[in-house]
Amino acid sequence: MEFFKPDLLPWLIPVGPLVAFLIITLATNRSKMVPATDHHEYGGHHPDYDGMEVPVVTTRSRIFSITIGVIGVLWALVISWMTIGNAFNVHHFGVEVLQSNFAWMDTGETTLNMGVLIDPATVIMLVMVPIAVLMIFTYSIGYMAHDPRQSRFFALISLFAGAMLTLVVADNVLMLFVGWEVMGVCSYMLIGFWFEKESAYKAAIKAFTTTRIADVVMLLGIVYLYMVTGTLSYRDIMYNPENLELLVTTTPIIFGGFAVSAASVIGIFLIIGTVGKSAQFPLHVWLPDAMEGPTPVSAMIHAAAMVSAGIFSLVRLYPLFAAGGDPHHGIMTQPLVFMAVIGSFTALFAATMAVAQSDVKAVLAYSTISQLGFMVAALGMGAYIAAAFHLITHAFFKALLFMAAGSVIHGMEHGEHHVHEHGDHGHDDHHDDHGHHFDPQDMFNMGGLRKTMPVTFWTFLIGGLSLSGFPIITAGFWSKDEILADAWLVLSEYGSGTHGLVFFMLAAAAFLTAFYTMRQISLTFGGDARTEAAEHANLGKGLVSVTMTAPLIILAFFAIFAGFIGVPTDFPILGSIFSPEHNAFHHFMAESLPLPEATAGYGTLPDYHPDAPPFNIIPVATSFIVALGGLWLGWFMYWRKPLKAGEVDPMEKFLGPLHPILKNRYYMDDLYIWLFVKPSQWFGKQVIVFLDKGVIDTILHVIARVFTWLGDLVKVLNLWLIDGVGDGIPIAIYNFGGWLRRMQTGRVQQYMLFILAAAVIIGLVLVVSSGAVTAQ
Amino acid sequence: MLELNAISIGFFIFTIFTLGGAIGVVTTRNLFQGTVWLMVSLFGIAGYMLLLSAPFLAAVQILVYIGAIAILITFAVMLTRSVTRVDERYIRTIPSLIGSLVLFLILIAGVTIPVFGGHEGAPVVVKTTHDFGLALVDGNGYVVPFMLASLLLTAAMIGAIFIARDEET
Amino acid sequence: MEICTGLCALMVESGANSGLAQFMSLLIGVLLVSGVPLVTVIILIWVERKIAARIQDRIGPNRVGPWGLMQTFADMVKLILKEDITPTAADRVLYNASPLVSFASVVLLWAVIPFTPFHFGVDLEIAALFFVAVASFGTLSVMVAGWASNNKYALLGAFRVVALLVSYEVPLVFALLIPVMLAGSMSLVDIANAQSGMWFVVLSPLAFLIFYISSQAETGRAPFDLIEAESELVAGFNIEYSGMKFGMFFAAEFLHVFTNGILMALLFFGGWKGPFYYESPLIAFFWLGLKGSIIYLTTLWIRNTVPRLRIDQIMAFNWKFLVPLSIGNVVLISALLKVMQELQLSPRNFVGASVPEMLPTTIVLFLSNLAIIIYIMGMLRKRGEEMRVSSQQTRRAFVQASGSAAGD
Amino acid sequence: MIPLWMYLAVAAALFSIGVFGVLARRNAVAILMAIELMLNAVNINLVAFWRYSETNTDLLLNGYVFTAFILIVAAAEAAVGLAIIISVYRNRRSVIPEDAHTLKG
Repeated sequence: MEFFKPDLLPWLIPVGPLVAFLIITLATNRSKMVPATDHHEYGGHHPDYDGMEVPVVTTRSRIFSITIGVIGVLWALVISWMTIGNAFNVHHFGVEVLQSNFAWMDTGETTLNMGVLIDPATVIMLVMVPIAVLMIFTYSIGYMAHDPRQSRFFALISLFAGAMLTLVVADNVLMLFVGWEVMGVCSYMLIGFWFEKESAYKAAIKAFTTTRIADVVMLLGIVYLYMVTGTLSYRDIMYNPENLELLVTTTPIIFGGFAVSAASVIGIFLIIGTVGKSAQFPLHVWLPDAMEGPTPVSAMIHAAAMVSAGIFSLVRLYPLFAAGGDPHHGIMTQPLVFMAVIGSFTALFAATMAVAQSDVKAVLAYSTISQLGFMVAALGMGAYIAAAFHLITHAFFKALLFMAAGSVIHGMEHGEHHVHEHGDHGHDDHHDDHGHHFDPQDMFNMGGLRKTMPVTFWTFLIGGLSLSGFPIITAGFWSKDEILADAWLVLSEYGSGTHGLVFFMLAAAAFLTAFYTMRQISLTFGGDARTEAAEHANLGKGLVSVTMTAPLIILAFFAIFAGFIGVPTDFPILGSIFSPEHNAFHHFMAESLPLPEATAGYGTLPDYHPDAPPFNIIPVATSFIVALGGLWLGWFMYWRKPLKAGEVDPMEKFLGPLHPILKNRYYMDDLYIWLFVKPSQWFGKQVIVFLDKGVIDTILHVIARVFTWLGDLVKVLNLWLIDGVGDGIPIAIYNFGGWLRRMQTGRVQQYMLFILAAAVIIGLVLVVSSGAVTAQ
Repeated sequence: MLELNAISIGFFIFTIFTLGGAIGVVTTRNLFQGTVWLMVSLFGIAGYMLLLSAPFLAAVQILVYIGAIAILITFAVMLTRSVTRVDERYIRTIPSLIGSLVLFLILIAGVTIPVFGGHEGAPVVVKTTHDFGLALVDGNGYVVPFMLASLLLTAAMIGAIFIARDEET
Repeated sequence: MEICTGLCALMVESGANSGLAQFMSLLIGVLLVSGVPLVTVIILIWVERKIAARIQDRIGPNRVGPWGLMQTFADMVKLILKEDITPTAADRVLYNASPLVSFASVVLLWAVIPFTPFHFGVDLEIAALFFVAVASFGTLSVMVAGWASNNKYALLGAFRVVALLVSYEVPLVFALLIPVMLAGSMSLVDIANAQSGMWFVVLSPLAFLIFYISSQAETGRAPFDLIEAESELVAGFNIEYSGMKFGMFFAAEFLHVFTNGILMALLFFGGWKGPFYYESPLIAFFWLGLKGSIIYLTTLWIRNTVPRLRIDQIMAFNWKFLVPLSIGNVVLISALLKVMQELQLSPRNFVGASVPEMLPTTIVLFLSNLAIIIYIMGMLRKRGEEMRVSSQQTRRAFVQASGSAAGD
Repeated sequence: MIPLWMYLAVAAALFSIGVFGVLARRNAVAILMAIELMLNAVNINLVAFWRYSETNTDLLLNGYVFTAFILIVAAAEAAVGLAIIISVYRNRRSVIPEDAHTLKG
C-alpha cells in the first residue's frame, strides 16, 4: 500500500477523527422529539422550553456515535504510534525527517505546498495528544451519558481532535493556521454547547472574538512571512539558515523606523496569535469563561488541544524568534523579550487571581493561564526544550485535574439529585423555595469528598501535586525545575535587564501555584461535607462511573512518570539512574533545531543547540522551597482546620481589600467592557444616528427623488418611442410569419419537392460553374 | 465501342430488368403489381452486382430485398388493402416530372461528360467474399460499423414491432 | 464445364462472334444442368406415389408400363391436354408467371449442386447463400400465386405459406451456418471436400436435425403441410390452378424435396464421398444420388405417417424451440471452433484427412452436440411429463365430477 | 468491358425514377418502394466505384462494405417505415401522406 510508506503515513493520522466527525454528523446523529422536562441536562433548564418538544438523541445513535468517535481516536492513536515507530527507525532523526507534500496552488513565482512533517516536536505531540484525547473521549462517555445532544458532542470533539492532529502533523504555517481556526470554531461551538444558558453562549462569543483578534494579527504575520520568504514550510524557514538570515536582514516597511527586523515583526505578530490562543495577558479573559462548556471540553481546550496548540506553534517557530540574537549568550531579540515579559507576568498575574476563586474549575482555568505563562516565559529565555517538556507534562496533569474536577461536579450534581429525591419536601416546590440555583461547582459547597469519591480524590491529589511541582516524584517538578534552572542561568550569567526578573516572578508564581492547589484540594476533599449534596456526592455505579474513573487513573500514571524522561544528567543520584548518558528528552528534542554546523557561517544566527543548563543548587532549592512551602501554607490554612458550612474564606481576612480585586479578576472584564465594548457600542450608535440616518439617508433620498423624476420622463419617452418600436417589430414578424406559414402545408411530398428544387438549382450552379472553370 | 459478349448482353438484359421494373413501380396502378415490378428491378440490380464481381452482394441483395423487404411490402400492401385502390395515382405530377428530369439530366451530364468526372478507371483485382468477411471482423477494418449496423438493425426491428403492435393486444 | 468450353471453341471456329458464342454456350450449359432435375422429377413422382401407397398398404400405380413406371408420363399427357383455366378476376400476368417462378426457384438450386467433384453447374463461392437466396423465390411465387388467383382460400393459403416459410428460414439458415463454419467456406464443393475424414452429421448432429426439420417445413410436407390442408383450405394457394400450371407447382414441390435431400447429403453426409468415388464420375454421382435418395425416403416416410399440426403449434415450435436452439447451437459451436482453432483441432485443418486424424475433433464436437441434445431431451421429457400429469388430473377431475353426478 | 459511366448512367436513371416516385405517388407504400429504388441506385454506384476506382490496397473494401451496410439500413428502414404506415393506417384508415397534414402551418 502506498499509504503505509513512512513518509505518507502521517496523512492518515487526522483522517480518523475527521471521518468520525463526518459520519456522526451525517449519519448517526438521529434525534427523537420528546417533551421538555427538568431531567434533561441542558446545562440548566431553559424556561422557554416549557411545554415544547425538544430533540433528544436516540439511544442507538448515542451508542453508534460513541463507538465511531472512539474508533476514530483509536485510529489516530494507532497510526500515531506507527508513525512514531517509523520515526525512531530514521537514522539521525531530526536532521532527517519524515515528510511528504504536494503543490496546492501556484502563487506567481512561488508555490504553496501542503504537506505533513514528522520531526521531534511533532513526535512528542503525537505521544501526548492522542492519549489525552482518547482519555477525554472515554471520560465523555460517562460524563455526557444523560445529555440529549451527546452525538453532536462527539461529532464536535472528533472534529476538534482532528483539527488538532492536522495542526500537529502540518508541515507549514498555513496548514497549522487551518487547524488552528477549525479548533477556534469547535471551541466556539463546544463552549456554547449548552447554549440554553446565557452565560454559556456569551462565553462562547467571548472566546471566539477574543481569539479572532489574535488570529487576525497572526494571519498578518503569516502573510508577511510568506511575502518575505516565499514559503511557509517549517523546514524551509526554520531549518534553512539562508531564509532565517534573509528574515533577519530584511527591514520591514512599516516598522522600519523602530530598528526591528522582519523576523522580529513576524515573530511578534505570530506570538500575538499565541497570546490569544494560549490565553496570555491581556487576552486571557476568555479562558475562565470557557469553563461554561462541558468539563471534557475544558480538558480538551486547556490540556490536550487548543492552548497547547498555541505553545506548540511557538515551539515550532522558535528559530525565527531567536534569529538575530543569541539567547544562550544573553543577546535577546525583541520577540524573546516580548515573550519573557508577557509569559512571566501572566504566570504571576493569573496565579494571584487563582488564590481567590471559589469555583473549582475557575481555579484550574487560572492555573492553566499561569502554567502557559511559564512556558511562554521559558521560550522567551531560549529554554526551548524546557517549554516543550512542560507542555507535555502539563497537558497530562491538567487533563487529569480537569476531569477529576468534572467528576467532582458530576458527583455533586448526583448528590443534589439524590437529596431532592429523598428530601422531605416535594420535588416540584423546590424551585419555589430556593430562589437561587444550587451551584455544584462552588468549592464552598463541597468538603469531605475524599470519603465518598476516593478514586477521584487520589487522582486529583496526584494531579495537584504534579501541578504544584512536588519534588522528585511528580512530573511537574522536573519540567518546572528545568524552566527555573534556565531562568536562573539567564539571571546568574547575564544579570540585569528584563530577564533578570523572570526567575523571581516565576518562583513566586510557583509558590502561589502550590498554595492554591493545596487550598483547592483541602476545600474540595478535606474536612467534612458542608452541604447535603456533598454528603451524598458520588459517581454512581456501573459503566458510567468506570468510564469516568479509568481515564483518571491512566492519566495519573503519566502525571507521575512522564517527568522521568527529562531528568537532568547531573542531578544527584536520580540523574545517573534515569539519564545516564544524556537527558533523553533534551537530546531528542534538540534535534529539531538547525545544527550548529549549518548556522555557523551566518553571523546573525545563534547557535541553536544549547546544552542542558548545568546543575545548580539554587534553582533546585528554590523549586523545593516554593513547592513545599506553598503546599504547607495551603495545608496550614485549609486542611488543618477545615472550614465549616457558612464560614468565610480565611483568604478574605488575610488579604483584606485585595481579595475582591483578585476575586473579580482585577476587574479586567469590566475594564474591557468600559474600554472596548461600551465605546464600540457608543460608536455604533453614533454611526446609526449621524452617518446612517443623517448623511446616507439624505443622499439616498435626494438620489431617489432625482430618479423618480427621471423615471417619469423616461416613461413618457417609453410610451411612444420604445413601445412603438418594440411592438412594431413583433407585429412585423408576426405578419411575416403568418405569410410564411402558408408555405408550411404539412404535406411531406411538397417539402421534398422543395428540397429537390433546391438540389437541382445547386447542381446546376455546380455544373455550370465547374464547366466554366474547366473550359478555361 | 462495346464488344458483344456474355457480360455486355447480360448488362443490357439487366438494364431492361432494372429500369423497366423501376418504371413499373412508379407507374402501376395496382400496388401488388408494383411490388412485383420492384422485385424485377431489384433482380436486375442483383445481376449488376454479379457483373461487377460481387456475387456475395448479389446473393444478399436477392435474399434481403426480394426475400425480406419485398415480402414485407407485399404484406403491408395486403394489410392496407381496403384503401390501396386509390383512383388517382399521382399528385403534382408535372412539377415532379420536371424536377426528376432536370435531376436526371444533371446527373447524366455529371457522369458522361468527361469534364465532370467521367473518369475511366481500369478494373482492379477483385476482392473475394473471404476478404470481405475478414474485413468485417478485422479490428483495423469495419468491425465497429458492423456491430453498430447489427445494433441498428436490432433496434429498428424492436421499434417496428413496437410501432406496429396493436394497442389492444 | 468442359462441355461448355468445348462447345464455345467449336462455335468460334465455325465463324461465330466469340462473345456471342460464349453466351450461347453458357445458355446450353444452363439447359444441360437444369435438364437433370427435369428428368429426375419424372421418376420422383412415380417413386413417391409408389412408396406412399406401400406405406398406406396400397399397391400404387401399376397399370401403365411395367410396375406403373409410365404412369407419370400418362399424367403429364393428361395435364397438358386439360383445359388451361384462368379465372376472370385473376391478375393474368402474375397468375401465369408464378408457377414458372416456383419451378425455376427449385431448378436454380441445381446450378450450384456439384454432382461429382468436377461436374457442376457453377462452383459459386457463396453457394450456401445462393441456396438461401433462391429459396426466397419460392416464397415469392406462392405469395404471388395466392394473390393473383383472387380467391379467398388461395390468399389464406398463401399467407400461411409465407408465414411458415419465412419463419422456418431462420433456423434453416442458422443450421446451414454450421457446416459452413466447419468447412470454412460457403462453396458446396469445399464443404463436401471437407468431409473426407468425417461426415459433418457426426460432427454436428444437432445442426442436421434442425436443418432436416426446417427443410421439411420449407417444402411444406407433413407434418407441416397446412399449405394445402385439404380439409380446411380445399387445396391452398394453388386452388385455382389447373392443367400444366398446377403440374408445375406439383413438380416443383416434389423436386424441392429431393433437392433438399441432395443438399443435405452434400452438407452433412459427405456428398459424393464413398468407396471408389474418385475412380469414375459415375460412381461419385451414384453415391450422391444414393445418399440423397435415402434422405428423401425418410422424408417420405415421415410425410406418410405423421399427422398435420395446427398453425399455432407450428409457429410456437419454430419460434420458441427451433430458433433459440439453433442460435444457441451456432453460438456454442462458433465459440468451440475458435478454441479448437487455437489448438489446431479445427476441421479446417483436416481437409482431405483420413478418419483417424479427424478423430479428436470429431469426439469433441460430437460430445458437445450430444450434451446439448441430452439437455434438450431432458427438458422436453420433463415438459411432457408435466403436460401428461396435468391432462391426467383434468381427466380424473372430469371422471370424478361425472361419477359424483351419476351418484346423485 | 462495360465502362463505368454506363453503370452510373443506369444508376442516375434509376435514382431519377425513384425521385419521381417519391414525389408524385400518392400511396405511402408506393413511396416506400420508390425510396428502395433510390437506395438501390446508390448501391449500384457504390459497387461500380468500388469495382472500377478503388486502389488495390489490402483492406480497401469501402464500396463493398458500404453496400452491405446500405442493405442493412434498407432493411431497417423498410421495417420501421412499414410499421409506421400500418400504424398510421390503423389510426386514420388512410395510407396517403397527403392526408396526414396535421402539422400544417
